[in-house]
Amino acid sequence: MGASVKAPITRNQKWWGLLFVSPAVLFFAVFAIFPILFGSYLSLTRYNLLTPPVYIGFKNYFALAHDRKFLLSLRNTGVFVLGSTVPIWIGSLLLALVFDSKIPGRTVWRALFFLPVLPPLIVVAVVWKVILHPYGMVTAVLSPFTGLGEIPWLTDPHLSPILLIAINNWTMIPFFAMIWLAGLAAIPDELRYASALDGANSAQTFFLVILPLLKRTAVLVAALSTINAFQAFILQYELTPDKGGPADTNLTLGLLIWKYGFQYFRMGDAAAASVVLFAIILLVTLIQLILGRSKY
Amino acid sequence: MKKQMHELMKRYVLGLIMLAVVAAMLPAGARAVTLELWMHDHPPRIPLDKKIIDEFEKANPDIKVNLTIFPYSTFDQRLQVAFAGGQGPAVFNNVSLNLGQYMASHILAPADLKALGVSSNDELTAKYGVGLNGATIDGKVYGLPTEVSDYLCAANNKLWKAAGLDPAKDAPKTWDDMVKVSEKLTQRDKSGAPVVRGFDFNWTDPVFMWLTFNAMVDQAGGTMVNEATRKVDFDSKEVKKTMQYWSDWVNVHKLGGPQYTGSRDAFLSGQLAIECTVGPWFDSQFEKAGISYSFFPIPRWADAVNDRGFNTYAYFMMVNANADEATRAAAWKFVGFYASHSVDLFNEAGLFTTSPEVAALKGVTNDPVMQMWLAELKKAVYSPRIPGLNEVGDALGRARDRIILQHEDMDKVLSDLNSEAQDIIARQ
Amino acid sequence: MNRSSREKSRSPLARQWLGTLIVAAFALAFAFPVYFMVSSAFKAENEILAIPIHLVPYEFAGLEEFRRAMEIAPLGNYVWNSALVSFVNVVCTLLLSAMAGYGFAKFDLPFKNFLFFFVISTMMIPQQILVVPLFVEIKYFGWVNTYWGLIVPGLMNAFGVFMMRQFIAEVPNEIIEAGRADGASEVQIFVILVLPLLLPALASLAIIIFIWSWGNFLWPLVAVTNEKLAVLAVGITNYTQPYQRQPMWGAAMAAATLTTLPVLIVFLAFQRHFVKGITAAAIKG
Amino acid sequence: MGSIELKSVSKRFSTFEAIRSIELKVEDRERVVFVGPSGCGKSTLLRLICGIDDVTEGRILIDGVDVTAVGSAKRGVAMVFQNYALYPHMTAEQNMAFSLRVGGVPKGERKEIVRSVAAILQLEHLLHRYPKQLSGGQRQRVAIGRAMVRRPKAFLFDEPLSNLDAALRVDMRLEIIRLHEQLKTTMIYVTHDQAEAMTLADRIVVLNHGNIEQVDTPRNIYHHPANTFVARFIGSPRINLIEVDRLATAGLDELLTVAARAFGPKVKSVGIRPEMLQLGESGPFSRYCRNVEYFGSETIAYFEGFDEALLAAKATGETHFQPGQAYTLSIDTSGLVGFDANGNALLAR
Repeated sequence: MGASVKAPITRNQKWWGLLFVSPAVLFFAVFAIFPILFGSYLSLTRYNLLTPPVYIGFKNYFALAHDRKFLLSLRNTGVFVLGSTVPIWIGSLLLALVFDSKIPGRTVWRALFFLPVLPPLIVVAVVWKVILHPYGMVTAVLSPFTGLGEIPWLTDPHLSPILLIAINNWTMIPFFAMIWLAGLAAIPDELRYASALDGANSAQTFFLVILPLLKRTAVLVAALSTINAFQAFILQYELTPDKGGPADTNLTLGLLIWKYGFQYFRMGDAAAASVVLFAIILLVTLIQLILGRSKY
Repeated sequence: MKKQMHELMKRYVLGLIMLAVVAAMLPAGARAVTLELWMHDHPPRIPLDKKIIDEFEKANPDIKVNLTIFPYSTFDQRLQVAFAGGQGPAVFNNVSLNLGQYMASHILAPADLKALGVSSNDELTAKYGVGLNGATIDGKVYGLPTEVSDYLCAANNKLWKAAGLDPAKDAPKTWDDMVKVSEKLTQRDKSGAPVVRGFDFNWTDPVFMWLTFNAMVDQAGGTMVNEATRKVDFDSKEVKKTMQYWSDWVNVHKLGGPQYTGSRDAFLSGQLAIECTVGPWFDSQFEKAGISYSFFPIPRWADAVNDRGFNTYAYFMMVNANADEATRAAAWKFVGFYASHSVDLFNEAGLFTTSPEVAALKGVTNDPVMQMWLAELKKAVYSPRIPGLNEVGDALGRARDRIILQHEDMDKVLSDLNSEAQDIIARQ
Repeated sequence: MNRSSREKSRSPLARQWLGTLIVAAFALAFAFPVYFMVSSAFKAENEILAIPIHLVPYEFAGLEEFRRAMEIAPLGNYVWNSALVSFVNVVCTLLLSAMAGYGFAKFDLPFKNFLFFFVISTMMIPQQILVVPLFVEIKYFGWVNTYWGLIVPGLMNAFGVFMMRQFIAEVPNEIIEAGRADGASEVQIFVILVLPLLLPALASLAIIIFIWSWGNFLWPLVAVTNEKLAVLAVGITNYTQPYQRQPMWGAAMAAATLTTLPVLIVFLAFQRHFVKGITAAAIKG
Repeated sequence: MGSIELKSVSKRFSTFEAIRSIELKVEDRERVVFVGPSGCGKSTLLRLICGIDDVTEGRILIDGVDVTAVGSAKRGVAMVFQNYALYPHMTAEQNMAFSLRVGGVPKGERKEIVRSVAAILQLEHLLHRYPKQLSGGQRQRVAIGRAMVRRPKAFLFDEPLSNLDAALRVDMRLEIIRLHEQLKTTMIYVTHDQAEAMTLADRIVVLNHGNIEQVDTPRNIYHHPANTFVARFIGSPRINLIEVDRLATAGLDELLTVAARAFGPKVKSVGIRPEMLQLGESGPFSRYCRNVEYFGSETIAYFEGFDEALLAAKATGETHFQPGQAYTLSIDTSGLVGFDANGNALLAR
């Protein structure tokens, strides 16, 4: 920061600079920093939006610790995060390697592979709702093996969390593969030649040369996918019965915040849950950034 | 000449001042009011809404009514967020199940008897019928009914006949009968999965946990949530009995379950032979689907303590307490006007409102189904009108799924539920 | 550099065939649901869940499902609102980001490092966490269910400031100094001299912001409950519930296709920019 | 030991023919430089020898063994890349030891080998550093060290000095020659810089459009270029090529006679190295000076030519030229080269 060479400044121009940055600074003050502080305050109140907030100290946090929904949502979020981080890291890297190979029509195959990145997540949810219809195509395709004419994909407490992870990974894997591919493209070919010349086989080249060089990309992928997974909301909102069901097995923290806030109108609890989520995300990001520090 | 001019000017100025004063006084008496009216979507009712509004605007040129229709599925949510955001409409149609929440949030304005043209609550009841009770809390009326509803069971005649049954004779009277009849009606494929089911519960929305599950507990003599004392009791033998019945329905008898699409849709598409969250108000849908049907009352426990079917519910047209006084008065005037069209609502939209005029209609007095339905309605009670109803309902739905789908220990789940519901209600 | 040489192969042809087969299989598997969505938008309702799957519409329905979608819900409103929100978002983000980026890169303003950190730190705040307090905030502004409430909180993105500052730092100071020497005002320097140099970066940023804004779901869901103000992303959920007790998957797929179309066009037209933009935006975490 | 033989080697990239049926033999311990303009195929040829790219046709023999189908690692050659291609996440030591590591050489032995190589290159004090922490010249030495560790039969250098500044380049040139003398290994060196080629090579291979134009010692290449392309490419400033038709009109009858006598009737043009064009006392050949470059030890003057090309003359630093002034020039005809209509050199009779 600030290392760039600066134009000579007169006092007058100083104020011009301030003028240029002030709309943005003002905006973020009002619509980002203030809400965070305000939300922290709200988390210490009981507030239903209709009667003025009442300060109650940390009671909301204690209540959350006892709230089955909240504990369940922590567990569900954990499951979702596990399912949509490690498999995504490995899957997207492997597919990036597959799509990095030079074959005829590569750009077309790549474009097809990237297609799932395009529809907004809510559209993804809507499309999969049809594909996973109890009498839909997946049921039909599998019926020779299952012998079933109807499978409750999204209303089954064991199947649906897995399927939501799968759907999420379907759109996120190409996205992260895109990032891996950008990382791979940034590695000079000479290093691969040099490694081959040095007698390394392709596995050795990959693990000893390529992978270490993808470390920054890896940190990026890890951090982004984790933050993303912690915020799981749209798929659970649209694809599960009663928004988070069955048996609240898909009630994630993000969804619960929305329910507290806009179904039960308990803004205090919603704000407290938000603060908890923020703390978790910050912590995880921090850990990843520290682990990802590079010395070369 | 100059003096004349001066005089003229003086008069002119005086005239202007007079005009200004009059202009300033005028709106105080007859300022135009615009009422925002929010209704949920019910296609047969929409033309009537427009007709009533036209009539009302003609009769009250100083009041304008601005109608917005919302999809049924998101109506509650939108209404609540609008109020929460301080943008609630002046007049709105609201379901009885929300009453507790809205009361606690001080959204509802008590009836303006003057604007409604009556002098007492009794007079109001005489005019609009007993349906009013659902919106009466602590002696104050908070809305006029636009739809009072209760459930009957409908049988698909064709499917019954195919199973060798006759709805007139074989209709189940008890829940135990319901199992037997359903087993006869169920057609299964090779894998044993039902292709056609007999009866199934309506699993789609936690609200049915109140309207049906709650009612079955009530039949057995239990009370899950006491509306007056806010006491919670999910750990009772009545709840366990009901839960066991629902669980056996899915896991022992394998007659249905939450994995199936909504029971109403299943009935309309011929996959379900009995559907029990319908009533005569659903006739048009049956006809549209080309289904020949017969109604029979909701079964009871063989040892029922209370002789009631499922819970009743109603839509009330209500007024925003946060609107200004003039708007509230105009709003109640409109609500009275709208609700007085009870005969139109019944004839054109199939919505029953308990008014004496409707009760006296030939179509009601001569119709055996209507009589059956009215008899059930008289016995039925409302689900508890408490704040936090939807949150407790969600918890109940989760408990149900834990027991039925995840096969957890019922005692443990219900005692969890009990403490959770206690917490929820205590925090309101 | 020729990439074919990256991996040596002793039987190049067989290897290439195998590679192509694997790549094609993955590409088609990933693309299929999207293809299914688009093809279903042109199928008759009863064909969508038909078994076996109709890979192409047996009975091409034309725009029938789109027409039905407009009949069921105010699809036109949704499209207009989405377009409006995205447009305003893109324009404002570009302008304010470029301004702020210019200020931070080329001026020595008081508390510069603090202010820059202040702005950049907001990149760390996930939207999910802001929703509740922001809603309460706009409620106090009286903005619930208004275009103000829908649009204003999403107007800016700290990532834009970050990206613009990086790019503007590369702009030679001599250009600005020459402008001052020639007597141009500060605004003229910014608009006439600096902005044109940023066009490629602005294009990438515009794509990112557009895609983000077009698909944004959570905020429009809570900020607006009035159908007239609903955006496409939220409105589309209306199609997954039965309408008058009839499922309407065709209309849902039509609306889904419509919602994806602008992103698809941007992708096809600016594939390079798109991938660059997306990967650049990824750094935003 | 380390001879390299190319037998009608061709390389096509889809439709583009990068290398056209090249025949070449590099002797053991020889220092050969491939030189040519960019796109001539010199780097491609190196990559074919190294095994990075596969030949389309032809065979490559190293030490008399056909290695056309052998992987790059097993050909026993080492390559130093233009951008060094050091592994950025490894220290200098790890970089140099990498081939030993993947080859399964025990740690202690590795260390020893790397130390001994580092000693030759004076890299001992830099072994623990990452490439990022090294200067350009140091990186270059590490890259060479990495190649040396493998004890290859031949070193291949791909424009290794092009990323260094001028002074360092001269140092490194000497360093490479010193190394070669010490290691006595075959060396192929690719450059586009003719001066580098002249100073480094035992033999120079001049390439153009995928063809070998000439293979010979620097001296022969300079004095007896095989064709106009080689004549123009080697030597700075460029050789003056004059069509013989112009000589008569310019009053250079004497030169015309010399050329005709030396090269016969087929001669179409003659080449005159700038150092053979000198200030004359008097004579018929008078030209206006257009431009002067003063280098201290020498002066190069450009004179009005016979067509758009200027005539370059190289003189000692003391010689004074004044642009715009006419000078009488004399030509030393002893080093004259003649070319036929196709640009091929004609043998002096």
